[in-house]
Amino acid sequence: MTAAGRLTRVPIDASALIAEVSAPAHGAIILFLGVVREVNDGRGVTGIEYSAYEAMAAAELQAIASEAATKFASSAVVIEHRVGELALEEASVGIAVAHAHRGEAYAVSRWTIEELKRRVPVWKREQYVDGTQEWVDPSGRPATGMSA
Amino acid sequence: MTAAGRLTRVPIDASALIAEVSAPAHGAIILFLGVVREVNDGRGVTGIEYSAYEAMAAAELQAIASEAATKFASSAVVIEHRVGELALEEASVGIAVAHAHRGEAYAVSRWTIEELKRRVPVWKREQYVDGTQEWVDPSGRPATGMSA
Amino acid sequence: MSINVLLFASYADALGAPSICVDIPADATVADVLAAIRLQPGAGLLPAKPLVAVNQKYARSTTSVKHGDEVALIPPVAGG
Amino acid sequence: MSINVLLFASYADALGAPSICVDIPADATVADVLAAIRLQPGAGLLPAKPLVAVNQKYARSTTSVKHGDEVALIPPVAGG
Repeated sequence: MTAAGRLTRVPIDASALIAEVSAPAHGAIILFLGVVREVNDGRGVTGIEYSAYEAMAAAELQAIASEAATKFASSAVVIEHRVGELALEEASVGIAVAHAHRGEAYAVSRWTIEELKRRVPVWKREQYVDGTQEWVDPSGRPATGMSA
Repeated sequence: MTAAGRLTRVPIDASALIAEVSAPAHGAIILFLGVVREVNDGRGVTGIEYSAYEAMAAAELQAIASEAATKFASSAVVIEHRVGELALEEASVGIAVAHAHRGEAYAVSRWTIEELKRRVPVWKREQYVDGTQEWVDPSGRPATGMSA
Repeated sequence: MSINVLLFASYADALGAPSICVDIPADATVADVLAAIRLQPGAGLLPAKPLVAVNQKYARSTTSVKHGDEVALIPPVAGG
Repeated sequence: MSINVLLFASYADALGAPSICVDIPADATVADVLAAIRLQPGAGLLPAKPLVAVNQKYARSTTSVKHGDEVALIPPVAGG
């Protein structure tokens, strides 16, 4: 069964991810894309730099894909997370899942993105319209009190 | 706000649907594809013919997209349903949704496919490996007792 | 008056045509249309209460049907 | 023994480098590594209990750290 997770430096190709999970046994395919949006916490964003502990992030992405494909039997899961400088509307993460039935496909997709956000060592530094930039801490605490 | 629903006779273009809902305000995009699979209710399927009450189906698809975009404020929704002869692994329906946040995007996507299955006048005739074909009634009752 | 009723999928197969013309009273309802269809050859294969759309919207048995309305029988839908 | 500790994102900014070398006892644990890092300039900007990975797996403060292990401080993750 297809289960792959990896980092990429090039734009995420939605069609390629879909093709990778497609198989005659699957009746539903779901592609999730996380994309850079123009506002976060009320501040105007012009772009985001994603960086990662690359070896560990790649291993965690692969582990999550494998766990998802096991947890939801007979599903196919491919995860790609991009690193580098991203512009507005570019995808930072793409998750393609396929399953015989749509209920399971939605469940796999949702579980995978939540797990990714919980444990994959990737960080983002947002660039704001006022020219400043800041590492984002999703927990809501300032990452270190630093604003570079 | 983007809200479109339509029938198509040509293969569904996943990338085009994604591009259609993409906008700087959205942080999450979800594409759902319903695809022809090789087995249904234990019978080997070789292909499916989709037909529709075309004018009403197009109107219902547009209505569902508009309702979804209203129900889940500030979401973008594009639905395409294909009619004609489909082979295994081809998509019969594509639903692209975008929202600022992923929780809402998943909710919109799921609501839209369930609503489509409930009310859009589209029918499918499955072709089986034994050469027979049959109209499918998802309610589980034989459609008319006929098997053509 | 006579009215044309659109048929699809298994219902078109059952009645052997993509539409049939039936006679109904001038102040008719969906129930009258269904009663007229029951008289057609092959109608025995239809369920007891098939869904009906009038002017491309789902209708009730009490919905009125006027001259020029677009009436359709809707088999159990199977989209997606 | 001395061990190299990988730093990322805001933590690399705080300590001014993508990695630092610290001295720890031979039978050390993650807690010893953190104590040694506390002595570094800029370490005051780190949270009280930063996450640590040993050999690319999340570790506890009691996880042992041997010569040759790959140790990293993990800022709050923000992928997706």
